[in-house]
Amino acid sequence: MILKLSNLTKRFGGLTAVDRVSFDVEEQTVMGLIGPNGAGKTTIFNLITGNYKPDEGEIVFQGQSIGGVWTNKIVMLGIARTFQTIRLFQNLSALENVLAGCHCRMKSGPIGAMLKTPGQKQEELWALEHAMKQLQFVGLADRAELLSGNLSYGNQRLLEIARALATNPRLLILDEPAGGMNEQETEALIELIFKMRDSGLTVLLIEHDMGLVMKACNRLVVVEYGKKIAEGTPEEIQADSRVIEAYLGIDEEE
Amino acid sequence: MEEFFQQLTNGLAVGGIYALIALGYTMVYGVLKLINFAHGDLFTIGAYLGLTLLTSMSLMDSLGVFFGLLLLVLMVMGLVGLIGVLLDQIAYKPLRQSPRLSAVVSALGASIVFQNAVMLIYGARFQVYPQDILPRIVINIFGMPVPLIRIMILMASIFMMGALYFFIQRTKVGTAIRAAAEDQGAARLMGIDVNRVIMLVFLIGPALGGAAGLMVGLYYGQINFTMGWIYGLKAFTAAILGGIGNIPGAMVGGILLGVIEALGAAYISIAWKDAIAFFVLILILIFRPTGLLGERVAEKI
Amino acid sequence: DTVKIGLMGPMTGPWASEGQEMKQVLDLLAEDVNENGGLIGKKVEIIAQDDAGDPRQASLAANRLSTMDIVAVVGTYGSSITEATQNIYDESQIIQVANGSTAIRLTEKGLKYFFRTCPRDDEQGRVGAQTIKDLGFKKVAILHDNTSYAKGLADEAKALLEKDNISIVFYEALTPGERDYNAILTKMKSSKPDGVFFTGYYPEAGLLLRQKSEMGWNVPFIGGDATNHPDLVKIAGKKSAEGFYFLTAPLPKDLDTPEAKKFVADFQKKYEAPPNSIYAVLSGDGFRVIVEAIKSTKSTDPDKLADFLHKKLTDFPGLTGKISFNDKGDRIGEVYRVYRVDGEGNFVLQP
Amino acid sequence: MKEKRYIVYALFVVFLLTAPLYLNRYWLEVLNSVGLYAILGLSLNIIVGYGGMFHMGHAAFYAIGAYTTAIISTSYGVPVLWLMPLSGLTAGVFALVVARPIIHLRGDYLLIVTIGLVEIVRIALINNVFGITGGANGIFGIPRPTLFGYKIFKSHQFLYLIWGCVAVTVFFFYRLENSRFGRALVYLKEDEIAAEGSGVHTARYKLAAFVLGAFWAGMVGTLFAAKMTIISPESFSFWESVLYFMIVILGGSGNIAGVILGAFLVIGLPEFFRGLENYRLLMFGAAMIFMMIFRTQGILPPRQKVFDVSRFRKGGEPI
Amino acid sequence: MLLEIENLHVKYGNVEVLHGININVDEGEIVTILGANGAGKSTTLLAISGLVKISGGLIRYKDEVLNKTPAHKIVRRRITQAPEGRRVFGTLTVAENLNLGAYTSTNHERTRKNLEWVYELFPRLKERENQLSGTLSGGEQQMLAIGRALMSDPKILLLDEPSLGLAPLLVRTIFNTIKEINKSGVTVVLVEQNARAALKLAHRGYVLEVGNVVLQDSAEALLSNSEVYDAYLGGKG
Ligand SMILES: Nc1ncnc2c1ncn2[C@@H]1O[C@H](COP(=O)(O)OP(=O)(O)OP(=O)(O)O)[C@@H](O)[C@H]1O
Ligand SMILES: Nc1ncnc2c1ncn2[C@@H]1O[C@H](COP(=O)(O)OP(=O)(O)OP(=O)(O)O)[C@@H](O)[C@H]1O
Ligand SMILES: [Mg+2]
Ligand SMILES: [Mg+2]
Repeated sequence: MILKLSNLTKRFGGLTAVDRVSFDVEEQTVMGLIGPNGAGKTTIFNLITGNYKPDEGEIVFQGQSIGGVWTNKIVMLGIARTFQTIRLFQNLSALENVLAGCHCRMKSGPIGAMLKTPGQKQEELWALEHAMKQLQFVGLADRAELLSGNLSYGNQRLLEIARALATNPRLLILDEPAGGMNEQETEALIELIFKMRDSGLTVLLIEHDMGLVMKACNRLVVVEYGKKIAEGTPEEIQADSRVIEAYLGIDEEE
Repeated sequence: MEEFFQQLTNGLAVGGIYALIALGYTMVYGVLKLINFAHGDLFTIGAYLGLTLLTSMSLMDSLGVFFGLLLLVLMVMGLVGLIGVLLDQIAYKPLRQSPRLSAVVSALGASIVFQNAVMLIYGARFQVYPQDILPRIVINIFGMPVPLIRIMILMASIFMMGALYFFIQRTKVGTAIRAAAEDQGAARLMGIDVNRVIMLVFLIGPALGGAAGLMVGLYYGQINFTMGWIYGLKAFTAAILGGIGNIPGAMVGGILLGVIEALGAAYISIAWKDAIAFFVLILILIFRPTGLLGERVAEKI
Repeated sequence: DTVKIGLMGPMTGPWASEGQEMKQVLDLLAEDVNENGGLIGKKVEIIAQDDAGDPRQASLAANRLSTMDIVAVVGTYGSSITEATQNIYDESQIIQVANGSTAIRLTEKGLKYFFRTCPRDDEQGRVGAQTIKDLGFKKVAILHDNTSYAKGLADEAKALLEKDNISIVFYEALTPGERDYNAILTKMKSSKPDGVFFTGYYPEAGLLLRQKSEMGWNVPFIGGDATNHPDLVKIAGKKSAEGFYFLTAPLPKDLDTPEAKKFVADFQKKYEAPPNSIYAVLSGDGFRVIVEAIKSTKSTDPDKLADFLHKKLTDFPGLTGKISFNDKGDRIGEVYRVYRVDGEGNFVLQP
Repeated sequence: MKEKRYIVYALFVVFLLTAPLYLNRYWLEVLNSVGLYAILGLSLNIIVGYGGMFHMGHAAFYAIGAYTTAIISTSYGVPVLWLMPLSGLTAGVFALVVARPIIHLRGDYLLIVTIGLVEIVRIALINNVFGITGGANGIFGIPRPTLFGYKIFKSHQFLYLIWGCVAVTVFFFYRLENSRFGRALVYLKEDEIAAEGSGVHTARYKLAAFVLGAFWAGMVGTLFAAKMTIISPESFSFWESVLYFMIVILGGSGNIAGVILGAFLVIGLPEFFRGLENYRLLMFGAAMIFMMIFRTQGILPPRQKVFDVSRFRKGGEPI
Repeated sequence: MLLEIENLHVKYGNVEVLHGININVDEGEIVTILGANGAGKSTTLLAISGLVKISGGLIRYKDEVLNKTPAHKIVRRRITQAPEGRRVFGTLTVAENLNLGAYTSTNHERTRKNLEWVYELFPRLKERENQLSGTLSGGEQQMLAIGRALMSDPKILLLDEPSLGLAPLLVRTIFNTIKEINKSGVTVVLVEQNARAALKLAHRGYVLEVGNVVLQDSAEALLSNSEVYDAYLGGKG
């Protein structure tokens, strides 16, 4: 078990966006988090990554409690994320974007940089190589020097994943990675997710594309109005009447 | 105790003027996210235009004090508003799509131009409004003599704030202004004529600044070409203190700044008065990072 | 070929009106010299440079002037601004005659080519303290504006008054350039002084007088020479200005020397207004002593000129009274007079 | 393309080295002024250009450095240039203390607070705080610097000293720009949340940028004090800070060459307008507006960074 | 012909992204534009709305050429767009956003009815009426963007990826709504990544590839076209 949420709660004013949610994520699996719009999924992610502080409850990552810890510290510990609305550094090249991810695995400071110590030089070389590896991994090596803002939407999503991977995470959190991708691109994304899982990563993702969710996830957690309403394998969830009512709806056709 | 209240009214009088200038600042900022450093100089221009109109047209004699003054205020506001629109078209419009700080530099340039243009046109010497245009009436409030004009300035600020607030928050055009402030492209898609909206804002904001300039001229009598810099800075401080972009915030910030200055001068040190005011500002911002009334919209991640 | 004389002054920035009037005065006087046959057979040329009232720009202006073949320079306004340029002129061996730089230390450095037509703060402080004593005040408020001139004057006066057991019940600095001094006046009033000595400049003095009378407080005010400006009355209004005392070098209109009379008339004719600023007139005196030195020595050699000004120039009839310099370059002799503003806004020389 | 740029740089260096041969003292002094402001601009560039923080109070740090030098050199007789690191340190520590509580402020709120900072410092200097700043008179009699036994007081000597410092600054800052530290600042300028999410401790980096910028500005303070031999509060007003700000933005925020060009424009241009007398500043202000309109990103905006990625390709093809 | 796009060219800076495309839309139709990421779909819609400058060709609405008409005037012709990326006014409340949707309308009764209808479609918006829309969840913002476009009573409705980020249940609602308003006489131009659903709904479709129209046909024909299938529907897996 790599991540354990227990009784996680977050309120915005009078609104309880996340209401005593608990679930575990097993090591080296793909876990899906689904639910209607505004159910609180992204908020749960923001709590895990330290962007919000939980009002109640606990988040334990690899045996360590991380509720309310600074985001950058959490990244250091091994959780990386992508954002629901893409947040790349638009005016920087794809490679520089990925170098951002390398940042937390480097040490040298301003003085080292000004003096160009051997350690610093070494480290810069390592970062470049590491970043290129990630670009290669997601298939963007030939776009390394393009401005990230000029990449197509699907490629921007991939680039965000590469940046997250560059932090050497244990747990990768993806918020609607297939949003704006067509079916073909989604297929490729599923392949990528498998590749990541097989390389030892654990993936936690939010997605509304049921094709992807059913194919890629080992387990699913369903939330509605901030509360967890179901948890299980994709097959179980697909058959859960409550989930059908609240989220999936009845397919008239097919 | 009596001295305390006396100082309080001193502070309110100064604060009322800060507030009036801050309203214009906040208005422009609210739409363009532009710190219009030339706003203080539009205030100066208002003071000078007021003097010119006053001495060349002898409005008071022909129309009486009330209507003469009203007409004067309207003319100054109109003219300064037009200058504001012109300023926007020349110095800011080409920079709409560029980094925000580029427009700040353009605004600083405009400030230099205005200040020196006033100096070249009117000369570097101090100019003086004719004395006793307004009847010097002193009212007794709880046994304390308060000149009527101070009350009028405060009332004018409060009235303008109210009107502006209603306009921005409650009318359709006001909503359109706020929408254009946030996303001009999307505002266009709603059918909002963004250029018109911005023009309107650059008419109102500077007009308020001009009105404040006129009031300072009428009240204190002495004006010069550099006066806008200090007042502009103070008003900017006031706007930030209240939460920039927020109309009641500008009012609260202005009044508060005036009072802090007066009380700081009275009970701590006159020479350190501005430092005290800035210190209080910093303290307030440490605890309320978006000012007293500024909205704290958490960025949705 | 001309004799070039530099003028360094604030042509832009907050003190621009001073610098611009200095230029008017020098232009007028130079014209006069040129019409009357010039100087040692050449015409005089005024080269003006803007120092914007800022030490760094002043040092650039001084460097620029010192590369322009000038014989001497007049200016500038403001002690710390002047100080930023002293070394530059000294190293270039250019005579500098400052007009509005009253800080004591400027002449304590032993610079050979530095002179000033304005008296020093200690001199004015002495006269100020004497005037206050003569007026019979026992409790005095002193207000300055934290410029080095006003602070210097205030400090001098304070020390002298305290020595004479006159109590200083209020001693503070205002921020120049503001409009509303009610808070300060309210505070000052509560210290109940017999009289107020304001050592700052006329714009603030005018506002103080005006706001003081609006408060219904009629304490007598005394000002230093920086309040000597007709705009003072315009700003304060005749009623509020009435009874205001100030110390200053005599105004040209109050001197019955032919030079002063001619100057006032010429200035009025050329610029359609009388000269306003006493410092501008003092810059005129700076120019005139330079001209006198060149004429008398028939030379533009800085050492000869400096020597002449230090030793040979005695009781030169200036636009602000008689001028002589001591070996430090300070103007010597009783310069200060006391003026009072009358009900018509006129500056009346007190006996 | 790249070569052309280096030719321009080389010509510029040659120009500076030979300037005393054909420029008179005045123009050398103008160059000195430009040089000082170039370093100040570069130090501010770390905060504004890379870090994207709205900082208009840089003169405060400059002042702290200059006064540290002035006070210690006049009262303890320490040679001026030795005081450079100490002045930098004082300014840096001051920045650390004052910036810490305000570093979380955003955009315009930070702007006014930094303006407040420079005003507070100026008012403190004018009021002769702790009785050591000399009030409005400032501090005079600061000794001339000596370097390797030579006393520096002539304009051309200062030219080499100041532009030498510019060169050192460029050398260090160029390395900084292309390092983890420099990149981190750019990330947080572009998108603070994404930077934080990539593991950048944004608050610490913002603070570090402030301290480093202040340290450098403090060192320039030493040069300024040594050059003027007298310093007074007028030289450290809010308007001064505005000048540095304009240098950075107008030249091209985030670009070293741009900032140096900015110093030439903002400080040099008014000198070219001297002949216009009273119209001098009017023209300057108008020039600011027009340059900004025609180059809305600054005259020389930063170029995209190039990394040597050829190693990662085989035979021209990406691996 | 209601809307006619002839030989349309659009540039961003120096880069041309539309190289002369032709698209026709008849009154009462649903037309869908398909294409890979970056093909220029959004650009086409923005060009129609007047939000990007046209560098060549023309856009005709009824008999009027719209090339130079400013965006806000195009809205007054009742051509409305729900743009890509939602672009709701974050500092305004949900209700204010919706009312701005009807900015050009002068019929208050009509506006009120539309508001009720939108709230009925998206009950979540009604719940959040007074919340600042910047704090809405991604999907809620998407609902708001669509609702806002519906408020204006359009003649032509341009929808750019309306289903993006919406839960399956709501995606269905959206598509049903499109069908419904189309029946009531509104012409719809639809850009969708969900090509299958879009083609099922639409009458005709265009396929865009790097700034050129490569295919145009009726929706059924496109659904059964093998190229389209390979590229957008099934993929190789
Ligand atoms: N800062 C905030 N202030 C107030 N309400 C908020 C804030 N952030 C989120 N909410 C509310 O909390 C609820 C949960 O939002 P969240 O973004 O977690 O939803 P979600 O499950 O990710 O939905 P979607 O699938 O649409 O992205 C929403 O109703 C939203 O309006
Ligand atoms: N503002 C812009 N500046 C420069 N290039 C742009 C801009 N907007 C879009 N582009 C480029 O124009 C091309 C077409 O973009 P457009 O957004 O129209 O594509 P799209 O078909 O809508 O793609 P998507 O499915 O990703 O939304 C892309 O290559 C894109 O990178
Ligand atoms: Mg979400
Ligand atoms: Mg698109």
